[in-house]
Amino acid sequence: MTEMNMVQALNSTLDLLMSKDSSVVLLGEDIGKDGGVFRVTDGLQAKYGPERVIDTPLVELGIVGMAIGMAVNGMKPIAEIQFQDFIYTAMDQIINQMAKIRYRSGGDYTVPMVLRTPYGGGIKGGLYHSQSGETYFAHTAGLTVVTPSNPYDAKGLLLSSMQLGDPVIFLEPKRLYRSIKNDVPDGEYTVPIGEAKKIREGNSISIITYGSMVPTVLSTVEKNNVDAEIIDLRTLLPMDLNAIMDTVKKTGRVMIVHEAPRTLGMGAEISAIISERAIDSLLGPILRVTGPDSPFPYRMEDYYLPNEKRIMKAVNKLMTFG
Amino acid sequence: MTEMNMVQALNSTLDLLMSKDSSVVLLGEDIGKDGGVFRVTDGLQAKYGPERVIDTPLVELGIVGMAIGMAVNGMKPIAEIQFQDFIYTAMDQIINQMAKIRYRSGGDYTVPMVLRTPYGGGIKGGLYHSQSGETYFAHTAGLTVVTPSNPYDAKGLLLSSMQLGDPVIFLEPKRLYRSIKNDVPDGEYTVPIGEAKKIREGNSISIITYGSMVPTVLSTVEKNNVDAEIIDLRTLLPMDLNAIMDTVKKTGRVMIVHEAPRTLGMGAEISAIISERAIDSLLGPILRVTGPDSPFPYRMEDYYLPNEKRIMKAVNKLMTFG
Amino acid sequence: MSEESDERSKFIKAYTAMVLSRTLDKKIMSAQRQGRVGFYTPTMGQEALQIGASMALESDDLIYGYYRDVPLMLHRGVPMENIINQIMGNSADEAKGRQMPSHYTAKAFHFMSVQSPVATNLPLAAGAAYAMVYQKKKSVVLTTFGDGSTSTPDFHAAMNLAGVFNLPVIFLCENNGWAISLPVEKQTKVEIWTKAEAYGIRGIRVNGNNFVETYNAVLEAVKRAREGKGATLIDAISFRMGPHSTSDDPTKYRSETVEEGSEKDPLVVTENILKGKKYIDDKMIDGIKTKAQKLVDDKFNECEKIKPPEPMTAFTDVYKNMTWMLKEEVEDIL
Amino acid sequence: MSEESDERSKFIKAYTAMVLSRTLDKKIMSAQRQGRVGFYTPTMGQEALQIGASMALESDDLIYGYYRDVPLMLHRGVPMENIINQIMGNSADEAKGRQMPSHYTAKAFHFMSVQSPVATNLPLAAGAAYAMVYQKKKSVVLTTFGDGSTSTPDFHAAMNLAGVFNLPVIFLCENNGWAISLPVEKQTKVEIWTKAEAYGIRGIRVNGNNFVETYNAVLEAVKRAREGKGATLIDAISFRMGPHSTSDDPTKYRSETVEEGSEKDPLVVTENILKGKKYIDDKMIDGIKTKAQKLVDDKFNECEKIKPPEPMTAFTDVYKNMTWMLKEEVEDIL
Ligand SMILES: Cc1ncc(C[n+]2csc(CCOP(=O)(O)OP(=O)(O)O)c2C)c(N)n1
Ligand SMILES: Cc1ncc(C[n+]2csc(CCOP(=O)(O)OP(=O)(O)O)c2C)c(N)n1
Ligand SMILES: [Mg+2]
Ligand SMILES: [Mg+2]
Repeated sequence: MTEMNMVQALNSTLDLLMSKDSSVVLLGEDIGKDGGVFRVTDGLQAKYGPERVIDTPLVELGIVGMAIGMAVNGMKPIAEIQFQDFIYTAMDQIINQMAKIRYRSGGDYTVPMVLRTPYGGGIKGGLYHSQSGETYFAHTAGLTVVTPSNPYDAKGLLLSSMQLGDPVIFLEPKRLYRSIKNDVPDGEYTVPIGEAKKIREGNSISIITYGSMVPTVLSTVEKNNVDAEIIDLRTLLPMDLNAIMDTVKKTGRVMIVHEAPRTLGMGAEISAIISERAIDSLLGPILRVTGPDSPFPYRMEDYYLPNEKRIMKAVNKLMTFG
Repeated sequence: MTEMNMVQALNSTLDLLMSKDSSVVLLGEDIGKDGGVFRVTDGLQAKYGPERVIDTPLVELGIVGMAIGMAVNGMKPIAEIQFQDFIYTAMDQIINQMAKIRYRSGGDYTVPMVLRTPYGGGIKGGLYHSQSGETYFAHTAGLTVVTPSNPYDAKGLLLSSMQLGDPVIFLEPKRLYRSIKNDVPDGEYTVPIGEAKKIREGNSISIITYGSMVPTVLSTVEKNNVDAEIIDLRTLLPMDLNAIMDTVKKTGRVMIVHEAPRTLGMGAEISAIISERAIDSLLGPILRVTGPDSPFPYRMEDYYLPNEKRIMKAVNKLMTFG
Repeated sequence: MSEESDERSKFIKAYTAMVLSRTLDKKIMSAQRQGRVGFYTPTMGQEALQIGASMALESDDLIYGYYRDVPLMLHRGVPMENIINQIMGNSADEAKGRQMPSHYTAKAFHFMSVQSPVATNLPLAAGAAYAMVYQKKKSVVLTTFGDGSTSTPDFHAAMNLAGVFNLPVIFLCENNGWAISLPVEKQTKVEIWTKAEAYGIRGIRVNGNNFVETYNAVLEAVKRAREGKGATLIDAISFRMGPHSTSDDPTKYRSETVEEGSEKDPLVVTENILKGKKYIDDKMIDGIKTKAQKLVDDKFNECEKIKPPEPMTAFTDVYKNMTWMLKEEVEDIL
Repeated sequence: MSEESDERSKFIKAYTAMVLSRTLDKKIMSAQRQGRVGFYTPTMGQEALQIGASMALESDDLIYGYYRDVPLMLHRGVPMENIINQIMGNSADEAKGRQMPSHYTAKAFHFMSVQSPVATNLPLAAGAAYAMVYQKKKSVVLTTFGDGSTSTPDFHAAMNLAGVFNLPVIFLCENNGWAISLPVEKQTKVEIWTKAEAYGIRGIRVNGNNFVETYNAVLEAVKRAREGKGATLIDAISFRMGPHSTSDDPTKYRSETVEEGSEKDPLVVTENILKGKKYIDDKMIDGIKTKAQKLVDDKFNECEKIKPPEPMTAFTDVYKNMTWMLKEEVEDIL
């Protein structure tokens, strides 16, 4: 057990993976000497050499495409996209290659790889260093999408992702990189893909959230003494249906919190899943507290991100419904 | 008034637009001499010359990027992506440029352009000539997304799109290109962006759909004598909130039909909109009949597309709920 | 075996594959017109360059090919059934009837499954080549694409990566002069082989209608790649004798074509080479063609009888383990 | 005015803009360390090439620049407030405080708003150039980007389009030798100017630390573009004197740097050129620097007092007309 932040947890997990299996390689921009712009790969090139911690030219589709070619041929690449905002130049490789190779080859070829990328706001990054694009991935069959909300889960999810045998989009909430510390076991363990975590028991209301918004939701609920159950999804594709259904049936009041834009954000799917199969259990509307349907602003970013005030407004609306 | 199919309607509308305004140009792959692989631009290069009907090299991001540069500088480009499946190589230009220029320039620069592309299955196109990727666009603030279900709307929506002053993703259901004929007025008219159309009155159940699935839904309902109200959304971003609310409040039973995969398909957002604000009006669950969460198969495509059987199963489930 | 008889048997094998491929090509084209096949991208005109390339490869070299690579596959030994079953999308298809015709997979022959978005196989080829070097394997990677594909982002990415990482890849541009309706002169202002220089890799042009010339060029490229001397871009000039695909109407945009059987037809070029070397005579040619026709007809008929895939196969292999959503959806569908 | 005095005033204007830019650069860097500015990408080292380029342009030529183009903007006449307000993201910022620092917009000066994804301005520049030709305007388009940006899909697309359509674009590669931590030698195997050949456009290399050399090269490129002779790629070799950005720690990856005031510093190079021509002496230099410092300090203090944007401005200009969803969301937020 060592107390560490998410950057440290990821860094030590990469180290662990590389030390155990020589087919694990890392590739991305500035991940070598520089150690990555967020230092997640710090020290690894010095330890494992430039053939295993590969500084690539500035071409995201090349990073993804090369990683796919490696994965198909017996390696286990972990590729990094410097900011999720820049992943769209590789979108065709992700949607049309990475996600479809197992299917289109009749199962002959598989793509066991992890594509890591920091996402989300809160670091004064403006339009192009703050995006939460999880919908683009979670809508894409063939991908698996995970996002940890703390160092422990970051390590466990990364270890699970590497065992999955299919491509994983690993979304790292950059705002939480250094703001939370956990006790993280030194050896191997897994946080199973597809399993949400109930991070708080409650009876009156269910708040479903994930990634960057987890601490905000938790502190809001505790500060305001809300009798809320909080579900941290952890995996966005496929979501944990049972966890969602259980909490909905228990409380009958549901809200979803994420910072991605509302329209077709994860909240839409969660809401639809619920009203498809548990409409009877509902005591009120299904509410969403999300980022607005606009690009992400620089100076006014505090207005963009869901916060205590907005979460409590929705809690109160739900609790007084009817 | 002339009776025409959707290809003819689009072709004649492009002709009309070009004849009236010399700042309108077309660009894309094989749109010139060849007239487009679906013949939507047939004859236009012969009429307006290669400077206005521009055959581009094989590079979707170049097509989109060039069109943006034109639009910012006083032209009104209409760009074609040969199949929607190939648009992802231009995704960064669409998400990070096209959709964000007005916002990021403080309103200084605008992008009045239309990006046309055929989408959807039913033509035996397999994985890469059948995709319905509307979610990727409808989740992107800054874009406007439309899809006609018949020749009349195709013309009216295209004329409206060109007047909007903002970038429009114009999704053409290729399966309906030649299968439906309408009387189409010869002159100008508009189908307003953001307005759905109630294409059938009904009292017992509301079916919300759009684009390629409209004829399937309509014929299923008529054949089976379902007392269903059918809403053709026509605009996917922004959706017509009033049309949705009105029909939900009227019938209390809602289902959504589209061929895109279910998870985070348009149905998710429609469902969430409803359970956010009209949960009281619901007499049953909100059901989705959609394409499955898998790539699009070739030989078995009939199993992929929503059909009468699946629609009726949902209708019956809804009608007997409770 | 003497060197000459070695060459003779190689060349006859090449010619035989070429005839087989041409025969199959025409068979599928006519079957498509009869409604027995849904779609097809013919390969007529590109046989010599592909077979020349295939001759230069070892069986464990990797191929990241594209939708016109039937001659290459046949020469490499991929059973004709593999190709026909793919085109039929039947239950014997290696990819389970999921892909549109012309999107082949042949894992036993290290032939990666073909995608539609052009040139997006190239970055994968770079990654595969990296893997070969990393794993200390001697295999090289051949990747194929058309002239139009050189305009794509993926071409640029892969070429630069191959240069920077000095990868054992052979970029074989099957330059048939057209990208559907766009002639190569409008695709780019320069000759394609010259683009190699922009990435610090070797570029050469060959007459793709001459299988010997292509063979020698690819052999040299393979040798260099295996010796750690990096990638080569080969611009193999040929032509598209047929339409782009069965959906295409080339009369809309193209006036000249190369007639089958004319002096420019790569099959005729090949016959002349083999005749010149006295490896073959008209009688043998007839024999090879007759045999090919019978083989193609028989195989085609056999494959046509194979039943379609089970509906369920439309939904497997999305992941190793089917998601709960898909399970639910499939239950609703079937 | 005599030709010499014409040149003299041009050169002094260039030098003055250079000093102003350097002074502002250092001011912002130190303000950032004091927490008064959130982020910044310094331009130190790239002043001469940018100002040389700006000198060659007419006021109605278009610029599709990138995040380091402060010297160019200042020389072109963009008021310093525009730049400082952008960096502050205050209510006077032309882009309403929406963008991260270093993402400028100056419409009156035909300076397109800067995006972050590198090189994605290049295809827009091609489209803008097409529009100029189509509208029979004489304007040309200058687009700028770094050496790292040549690896991107967008570079490839734009260069090829410029070649195929013979567009009046000048591609100015501000080759500072680094893409964050990646040296240009690892970015690509060749010299960047040679990449032009792959697209059939003209490519040249210049010493970007010499503003006269860059000016002449860009002038020639502009002339050719205006005459319909097509695009040019200019590889302007300079260096990044500072870190990549205020978030970057170059000691992690880089040993040598160019010290300010050394013979290689483009400001010193420029002083020597002007001194050689007797256009300027040490006293004038002092005067220019003192004036610049005062101007920068004053402007910075002024701009710092400007209040932040109204919260509402975070949500306008997404569309011409706000969507109902956003209206609802904004109501909830504010
Ligand atoms: C990214 C992408 N855009 C468009 C298409 C549609 N398309 C299919 S083949 C083709 C032309 C390809 O030309 P070329 O690369 O020369 O290969 P050829 O077909 O001539 O062998 C086009 C435009 C595609 N498959 N992929
Ligand atoms: C598409 C994309 N990928 C990654 C980044 C992150 N990033 C910002 S600047 C930069 C290096 C750019 O280097 P270069 O083009 O040489 O310009 P310079 O900063 O040296 O002026 C990188 C990788 C980005 N902005 N855009
Ligand atoms: Mg071709
Ligand atoms: Mg640089």
